[in-house]
Amino acid sequence: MNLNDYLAVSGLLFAIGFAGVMLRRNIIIIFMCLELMLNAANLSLVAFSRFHVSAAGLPDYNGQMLVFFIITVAAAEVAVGLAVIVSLYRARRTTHVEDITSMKF
Amino acid sequence: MIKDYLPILIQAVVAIGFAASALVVSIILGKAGKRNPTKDTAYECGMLPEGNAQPRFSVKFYQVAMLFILFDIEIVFMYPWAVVFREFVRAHHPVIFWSMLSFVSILTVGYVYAIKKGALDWKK
Amino acid sequence: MSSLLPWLFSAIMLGFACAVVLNRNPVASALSLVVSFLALAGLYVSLNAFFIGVIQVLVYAGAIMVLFLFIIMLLDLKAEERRTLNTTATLGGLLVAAIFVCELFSVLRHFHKGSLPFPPLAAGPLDDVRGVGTMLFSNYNLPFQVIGALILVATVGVVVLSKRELK
Amino acid sequence: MNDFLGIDWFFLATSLAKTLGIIFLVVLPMVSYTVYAERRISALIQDRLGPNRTGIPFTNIHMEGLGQPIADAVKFLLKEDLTPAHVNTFYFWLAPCLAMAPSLLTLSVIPFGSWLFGVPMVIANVNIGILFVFAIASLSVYGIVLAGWSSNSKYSFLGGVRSTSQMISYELSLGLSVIPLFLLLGKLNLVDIVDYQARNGWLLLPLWGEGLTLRRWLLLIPLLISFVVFTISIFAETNRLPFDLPEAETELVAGYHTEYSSMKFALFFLGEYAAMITGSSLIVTLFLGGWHLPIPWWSSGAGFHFALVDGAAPGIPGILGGLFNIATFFGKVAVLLAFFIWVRWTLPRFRYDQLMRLGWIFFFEIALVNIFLTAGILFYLP
Repeated sequence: MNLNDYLAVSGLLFAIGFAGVMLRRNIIIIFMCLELMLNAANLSLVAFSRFHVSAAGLPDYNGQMLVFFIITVAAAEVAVGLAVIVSLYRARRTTHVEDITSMKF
Repeated sequence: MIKDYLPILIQAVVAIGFAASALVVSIILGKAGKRNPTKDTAYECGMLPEGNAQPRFSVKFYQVAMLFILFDIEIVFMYPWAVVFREFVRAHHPVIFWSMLSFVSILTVGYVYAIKKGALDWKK
Repeated sequence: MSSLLPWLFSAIMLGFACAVVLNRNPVASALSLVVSFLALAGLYVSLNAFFIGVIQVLVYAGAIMVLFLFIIMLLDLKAEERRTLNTTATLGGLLVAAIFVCELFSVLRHFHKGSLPFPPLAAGPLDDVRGVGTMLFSNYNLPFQVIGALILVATVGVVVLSKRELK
Repeated sequence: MNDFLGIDWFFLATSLAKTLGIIFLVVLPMVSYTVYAERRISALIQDRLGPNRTGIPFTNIHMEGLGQPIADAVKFLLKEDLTPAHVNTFYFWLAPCLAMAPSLLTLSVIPFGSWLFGVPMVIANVNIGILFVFAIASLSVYGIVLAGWSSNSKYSFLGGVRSTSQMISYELSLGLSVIPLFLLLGKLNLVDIVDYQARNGWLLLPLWGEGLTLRRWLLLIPLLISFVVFTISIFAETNRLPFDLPEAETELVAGYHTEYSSMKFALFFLGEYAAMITGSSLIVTLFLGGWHLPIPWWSSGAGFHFALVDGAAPGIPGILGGLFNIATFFGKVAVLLAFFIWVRWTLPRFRYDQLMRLGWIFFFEIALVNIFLTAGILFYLP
């Protein structure tokens, strides 16, 4: 596979995640599709880090550093996001997005 | 190199194949007995099961899972640090020791907060 | 054979990503998300990013998805009963995604540098944990501390958000 | 050489042979005979006999019950495979495979010998050895969560959740306790770790080569602490006593595998013992010198050295040396398995809150302090 194929695959993954966020009504599934979109961005970053090879024959580690930071931030985001979802479920007894429309509980 | 990871793929296929084939062989060999209602109820030392099958488990369990993710990141940052530590020490860059010390002390503040707020004691 | 592996991994990844979106049962979609993360880790290995691939399995497939399964079991979500499928929203969503895909492929067709094969790397074992480590502690020291502060905030947030129930 | 090679048939054939050899000729017989050894040793401890009747069928030769594992295997295969009505069947059947596969997969990066017939005795010599082991170990949690959830019964659900949160808490101290090792060595590759220990003294026994320096003896204290924390966390990871609360008969009937019968239950059982073997081979590889045995040897090439039979010496040992290395590795693993079994039948069980407090507060703190102790020593004594 060359760089274009990796970018195409990561674009398709992003499209699937994006469609999932648009289509699904369950807040946890939306959160999972959000993770898919994040991983699609990671894949294209790693593909570019492999594409730019330095003179010494090493891949460009800046791309991999960014992916490393994205993974850690996404982990912290999932921890807090799911805590919010659980307290939302405790307050409104539903995870269906259409029932949670008013800002005031 | 990528060539070294091929055996891992082979081992994964063999491990999953072994587990699946063990189950298939046990289906073929084991005789399916006739089903009766008592066999189909959940096993609760002989008594009739009461209460719903999935009790609401306490908040502690998923709180532990969340704190696990956050401290798993701390471990993940420690591995590259451990690998390059002695190189940086030989190259007289003291930054590596103090930067990790400050990172871990920031996280220990969160850890102490979690303990003080009773997230990690299971006394009740 | 071994140059077909990246194609196999991407096919598995995209297939199970669709399974995440289309599955009725939340546990089934969580598990197909785990399989697509593992396939993505395989893709990273085929891109010589071994450390990132292992971290992907360790953090995503090993920690985050366990929390997802815990939350799904805690909230005890039955498989969604057949809610009325809101056709306009579904078509709208699919249309936007389709437009994005067409846009992507038209851009890639004009990106000729991308269709060349990858440039060769240095021979011999590539110790990319050392590469990431030296890069992390020479150029990225400040973001490293900022990530520490962010995780501190996340810890406090998690404890406060789930503590409210204990009262 | 950088991208995927064409088909390197010799490499594929040898790795397939090593994989099949390790899984079917070494680990599975070892698992079944560990079960047999556990029943005999526990009988010895409790002053009773244990299985010593099953020998060669239709004859009077009892062979001290050595046929017991084979009889158990046949029994597990022939038993009726009951899938109770109230379980969701797909995950009910998937859970045993998920519990079994990861413990077999982690064996691929552990070097069980130096060289044999010119082929390195490790299935996958990867640069991220130990991280790969922790990544796959964190996947084994899925088997237990799914078993508890899919059995749809109170006891197995609570057992599954409890066992999962115990395993993930001890994964933290498992990961943290090993870092002083890599601070010293600077490489994550398990094969390099064993070669280093072959030449410079085991980490817990720095008696030759570079091991005689003050720094290595000063580092013995943090390495001993990390050895103790690592071993106890391995106990907790494999749900062995004194950490087997999720399957405690008195409280949760049989924990997450209450509803399972015949082969599915056997897979959980084999998975636990395979995880025990993987855990003890990890301890042997990281701390006790892997396949190396310090027999003094004078060889013309390298003069007097303590590394009789090691792959790293100038001359790669012949077939005899290779086999000897493999035998020493599995001998050490067997000694550690006996230690596992001996601890199980002597120590009482932890209460759940003590268990979580030990994992989260004590081990986590000790491992962190231990890391900075080692870093300090290495910082001021380069």
